[in-house]
Amino acid sequence: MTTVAVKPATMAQALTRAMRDAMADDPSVHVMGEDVGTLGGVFRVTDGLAKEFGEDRCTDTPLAEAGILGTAVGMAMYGLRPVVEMQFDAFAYPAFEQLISHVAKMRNRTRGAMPLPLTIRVPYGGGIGGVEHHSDSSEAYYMATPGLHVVTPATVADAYGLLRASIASDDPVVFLEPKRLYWSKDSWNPEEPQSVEPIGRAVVRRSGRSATLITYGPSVPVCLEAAEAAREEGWDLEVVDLRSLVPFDDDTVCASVRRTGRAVVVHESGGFGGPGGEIAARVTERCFHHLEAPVLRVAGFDIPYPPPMLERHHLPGVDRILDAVGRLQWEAES
Amino acid sequence: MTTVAVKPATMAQALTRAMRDAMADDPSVHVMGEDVGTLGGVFRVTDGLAKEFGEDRCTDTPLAEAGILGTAVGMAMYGLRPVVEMQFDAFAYPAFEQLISHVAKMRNRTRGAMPLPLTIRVPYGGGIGGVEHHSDSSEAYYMATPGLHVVTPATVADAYGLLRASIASDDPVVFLEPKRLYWSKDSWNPEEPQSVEPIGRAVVRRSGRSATLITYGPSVPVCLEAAEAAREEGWDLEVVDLRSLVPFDDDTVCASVRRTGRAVVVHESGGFGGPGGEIAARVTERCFHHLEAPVLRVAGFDIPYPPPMLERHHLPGVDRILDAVGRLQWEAES
Amino acid sequence: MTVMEQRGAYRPSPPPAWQPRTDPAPLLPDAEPYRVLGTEAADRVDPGLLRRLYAELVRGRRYNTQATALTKQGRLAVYPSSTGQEACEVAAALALEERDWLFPSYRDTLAAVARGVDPVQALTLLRGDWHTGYDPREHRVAPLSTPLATQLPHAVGLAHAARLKGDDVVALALVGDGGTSEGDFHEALNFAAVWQAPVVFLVQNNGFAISVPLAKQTAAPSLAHKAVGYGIPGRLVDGNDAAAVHEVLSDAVRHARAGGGPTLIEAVTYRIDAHTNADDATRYRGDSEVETWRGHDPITLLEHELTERGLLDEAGKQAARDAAEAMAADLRDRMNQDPQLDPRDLFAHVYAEPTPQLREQQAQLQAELDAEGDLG
Amino acid sequence: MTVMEQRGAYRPSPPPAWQPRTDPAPLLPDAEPYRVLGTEAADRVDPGLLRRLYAELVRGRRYNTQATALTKQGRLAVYPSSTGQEACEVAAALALEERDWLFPSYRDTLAAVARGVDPVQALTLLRGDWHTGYDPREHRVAPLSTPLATQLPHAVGLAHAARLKGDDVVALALVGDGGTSEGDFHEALNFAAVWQAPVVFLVQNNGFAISVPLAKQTAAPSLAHKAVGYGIPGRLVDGNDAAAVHEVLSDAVRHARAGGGPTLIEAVTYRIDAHTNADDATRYRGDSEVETWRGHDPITLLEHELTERGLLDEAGKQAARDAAEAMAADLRDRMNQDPQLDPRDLFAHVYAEPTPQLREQQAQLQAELDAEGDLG
Ligand SMILES: Cc1ncc(C[n+]2csc(CCOP(=O)(O)OP(=O)(O)O)c2C)c(N)n1
Ligand SMILES: Cc1ncc(C[n+]2csc(CCOP(=O)(O)OP(=O)(O)O)c2C)c(N)n1
Ligand SMILES: [Mg+2]
Ligand SMILES: [Mg+2]
Repeated sequence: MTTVAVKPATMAQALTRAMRDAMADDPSVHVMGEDVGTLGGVFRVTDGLAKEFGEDRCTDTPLAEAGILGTAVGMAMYGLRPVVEMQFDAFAYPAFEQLISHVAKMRNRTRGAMPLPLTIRVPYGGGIGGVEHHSDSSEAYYMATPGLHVVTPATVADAYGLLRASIASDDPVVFLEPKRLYWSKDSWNPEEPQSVEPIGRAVVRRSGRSATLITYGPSVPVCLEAAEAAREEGWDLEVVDLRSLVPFDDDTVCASVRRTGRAVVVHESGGFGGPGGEIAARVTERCFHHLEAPVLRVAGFDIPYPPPMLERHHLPGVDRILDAVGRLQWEAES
Repeated sequence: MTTVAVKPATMAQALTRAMRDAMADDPSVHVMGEDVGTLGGVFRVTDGLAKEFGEDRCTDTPLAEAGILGTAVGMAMYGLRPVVEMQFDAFAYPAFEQLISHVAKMRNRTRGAMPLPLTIRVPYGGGIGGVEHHSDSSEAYYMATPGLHVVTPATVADAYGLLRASIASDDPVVFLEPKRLYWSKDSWNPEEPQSVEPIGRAVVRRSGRSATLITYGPSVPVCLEAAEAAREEGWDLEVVDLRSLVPFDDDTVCASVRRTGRAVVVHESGGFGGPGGEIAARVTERCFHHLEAPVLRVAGFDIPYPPPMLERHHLPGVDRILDAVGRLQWEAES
Repeated sequence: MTVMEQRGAYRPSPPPAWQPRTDPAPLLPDAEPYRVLGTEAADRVDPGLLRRLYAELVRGRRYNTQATALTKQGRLAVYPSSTGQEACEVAAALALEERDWLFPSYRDTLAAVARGVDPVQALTLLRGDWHTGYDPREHRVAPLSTPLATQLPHAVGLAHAARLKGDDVVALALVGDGGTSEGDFHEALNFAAVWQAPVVFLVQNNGFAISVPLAKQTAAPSLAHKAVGYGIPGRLVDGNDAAAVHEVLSDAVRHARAGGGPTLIEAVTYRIDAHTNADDATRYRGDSEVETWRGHDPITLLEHELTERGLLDEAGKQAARDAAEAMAADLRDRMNQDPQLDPRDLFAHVYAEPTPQLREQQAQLQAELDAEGDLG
Repeated sequence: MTVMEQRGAYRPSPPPAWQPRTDPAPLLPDAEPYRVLGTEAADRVDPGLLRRLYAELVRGRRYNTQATALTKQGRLAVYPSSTGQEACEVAAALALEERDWLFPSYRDTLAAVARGVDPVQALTLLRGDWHTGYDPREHRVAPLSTPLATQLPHAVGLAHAARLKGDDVVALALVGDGGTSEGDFHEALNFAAVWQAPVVFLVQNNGFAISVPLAKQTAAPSLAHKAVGYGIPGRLVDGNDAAAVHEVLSDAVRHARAGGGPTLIEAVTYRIDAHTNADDATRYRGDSEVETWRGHDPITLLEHELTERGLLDEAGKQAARDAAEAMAADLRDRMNQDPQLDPRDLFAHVYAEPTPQLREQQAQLQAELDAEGDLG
């Protein structure tokens, strides 16, 4: 009997591997963006792709995000599968017209004749000490745009599986990569055949009976930590990782909330007009009579992302989550 | 005793008048945008301003929305009060980077040293038979951007008052003009001194005891109509017109919902990730124990805005609102 | 000892990295718009082509008048007419090979029609029917683009993709003078130039962006001069001279196909009608300007040429008119039938597979429709 | 009878509306970057200015090395160095009058410092402290702009506003070679030209946008050639020649102030350091290229000039170095103190008045801080 040495891999490595494998499997997959070629991206997520597949398959573009996405639309119209990297969340904004008015609408506009199999990778969120414009959580914009899938991994394995599924999707996918998890590690073996998660399924990361934490992306590890800490308080928290904001997995989320009767939505994005409102509202619509307390939200404040030295006050942490759990009207139960 | 002949005015006329009066009162107010000068705007909302104040005060810009908003930022930095017109909702998207990364953040970035007193007028919403890109409801994007005020009138008088207040505000205001109400009329006398509504106060447009319809902009008249129709079903509906999405008037909304115990949020914007989620979630957080039923939402479908010939199926109408009211678990009460 | 000799140690030399990357001179457009009709160059043009252009112009004009008439009858929601610009529209279609792609803007339904798209399908959007009425792959005509200039990067990407795949396909993208002010115009030209993509940009400078005249849009010597800033050739052409537009476009297409990269072409023309039927052009321009341009009508210019060279007689004119009338009659008839839209289409094509949420919404609408049906 | 005579009826004439709006020739940049140092033009430069530039360059270089050192000590979160580009940074500051405005990009803290902003305040952003450390109105320096090219329309708007108010204020906007690819660059130049706004655009072409070399950024003959597409003059200058940059900038500023409109200037320079301290430049460029450019160092070039003209001796050099060291020591000392941030600032400046929602959130944070305090 031999022990297989499973080297831990980082999320960044899993993402690289997903693109590499997709490019090897399908010659129509093209990676493009600022600094993705020679440099391998500012986060090195495209490292080695230009070398292995050539600059025509992994291309350093001119510095213009609308141009990057707009030309990718044209490439997809001709049958390619572009994988676009936006260098940082806030630098995707110049491409919003292309995104909203074309990427999201082309299939619908042409009654299905012209689908756009496009993946738009956006490193997002804070917690890395980034200066202004380098830590935005922009998922609310994408969620509010019908025609886009919005996917975000929280584990190394999901990073691989969900990115493969996104590239394979015949629809445009905004693939949100939690920056501060790029260097998170897991015992994930890139040489093993990898199961590819379908898009649209949430997963219960931790089972519990007292209340459900509904979360995604960078906040998943924080919620797991909070769930551990909550044991001391006598709460057994369930943690649901959404993985995909669009489509939304009502079934998994509502099954959990019906079981626990209480829920807190946790995300970094600003609370007002952020994803949590949608999530809380739809859970309430569907599980009202199972709820012992209103679905609460723990989110970033409704402010521009703060400078590094203040970001710890902004980011939802364990204490703030536990505080919200504490406000779930436990007395009402007894 | 003489009777004053009060000529009915349209919302478009009230908006024109608001800009005219603001320009007359304050030489730093400048109107700019595509076709706003000689033509008076494609909806004629800036009609006569270039003639009265000159082309330097009401300026036809080159055709570039990011440029319009970006130069307006610079003008505001020098102490002017630009009032920018975006020709249609979907044509504001090219300006999103300027909006999100500068307009919304400049005051905060400079710790208050560099406020941007800017008004961005955006004709929005459907129901006018407009072809693609001419009927988007884009308020979710603006709401999710801290640093912006988001205001939308539903009556002729509010159109005047809220636009005056927006132009007078020292903060950037996205002023959403419901296109299909441009030609709505009311007995509003432009020659009378007009009261100017402060930004941030919702108003109860119709009192009722059975349930609250929470709405804004183009859906206000629809909700009032629904409330009339509901009387036949024995429901006495209260209608709250939010007027300002940011800041949000929790007090007025929650007072109403606490009174009625039931609520439906109504808007044209797509439901998923739209304003209704936020509104339903915050009402539920604040009024949970007063609620007889979950706060429901009646919204546009989660689809790209449909072509004119299908838009009636998309837009929330009286029947769909009454249907939602009917699902507010009335049996539970008895 | 001269000053220069004293300065041996730091004799001026260009900064190490600097060298002109392209010679700008050949990129600059001619000082005057290029013209063929009425010049000796016309003699070199194939008479068959001239006759073909003529037939298409006559048909195109009739198409414009018919579509405008349809707005008055409530059969079209809105129509942005290309009356006066038919030479550009028609030449754009004819300069391309079948395998090439056309990227029209919202005003360019005529170019799509001239390329083979069924006029009813080309007008589907403007009728208030579905957003795009034709399958873009059938005639390789991208959907009409309403957000100005956004179609330009699409054309670049498609052309680039074709080249990467080894196909000798050229993309031709149309945009207006107003559209050149948008950032997307700039980004598209730059990407095209850097990638040496086989794409041709045709700017129809018709003098106005709705009410805004060119002088408020740009201070450039000409729009074609923008080319030099991207390192690609700029051409200036009389947009009402069908033979000239066709020649300049064909040259650019050939150049692109041969791997020579993109070209920017400015066609100087004029929008004879208002911006759309909903617009009131008298608010921003005088009749005399319109009249002057009527004297430079693309059909008249070509008719003169053909007539004087004995290539067109009354019978020929009549044949062209008859063909145009037949097209118009057919268009009128078919546009007078109410389109049948299926509300279920609202949900069918948002994604390859409707999401669970869309299925719920579709069921809701279906229930409403059923209820209506029960009542009706 | 000649062909032309036969064609009397339609003798070619330009389309009615067309006339070149500007003569392109004077807008085109010189073929070679303009240089002063080491040429006879240097003799015309005021020795006082040369000495002033020299002192600023030496101080600027020291500022760059000090800031880079501070990143290694964890005192700066990130530093995008302008080592090698000091001539541009310094000349940009010196070419302006006090009432003028400077619009720096994220790399241009040195220009802000040279204009009078306290170095500690200029570095506040990069320290991880508040986003902008200085009051923009104090020295008329806009906040450092990170989203590339977005500051350019701001500069245009400000310059335009000043002109409308009757103030003879000029705005100078800085941008990189990479930033010229953004749509905002295009839109800003076009607005500036149409409005004839008193604004000057200085592109520091330092060869790279992070890892992407200029050849992948543009195919233009030079970036200065982009000017002609907007109808404004383009100037090309050796960006390491402080006297040349200063002269070209001063000319453009004067021209703008006199109502002559905007100018686009490309300064050819080189980024000697990596993109930022976090970047590994060996991944995309070789040492030899860097070495070549070190031979064209802006300080050395100016030092030669001054020395050979007898305007600088060892004592003068030492004085410049001493002043630079004093600045660096002060910077180091003050950067070694931990900045005191108030978490309440998170809510104080989002709006003129915090919304009710922000007040609630502030109270929540305050309660948390109080609880922490209780524990601590
Ligand atoms: C991004 C964007 N902004 C604004 C509009 C509204 N709009 C439609 S047509 C038009 C003028 C277009 O002028 P031009 O590009 O010269 O084309 P033309 O109408 O003359 O064919 C405008 C402003 C739009 N369609 N897209
Ligand atoms: C809109 C936008 N996109 C991307 C970035 C990320 N980014 C920061 S610096 C840089 C390269 C800038 O190159 P250049 O304009 O030449 O300026 P330089 O760094 O050489 O001074 C990039 C891509 C950004 N800051 N803004
Ligand atoms: Mg035009
Ligand atoms: Mg650079």
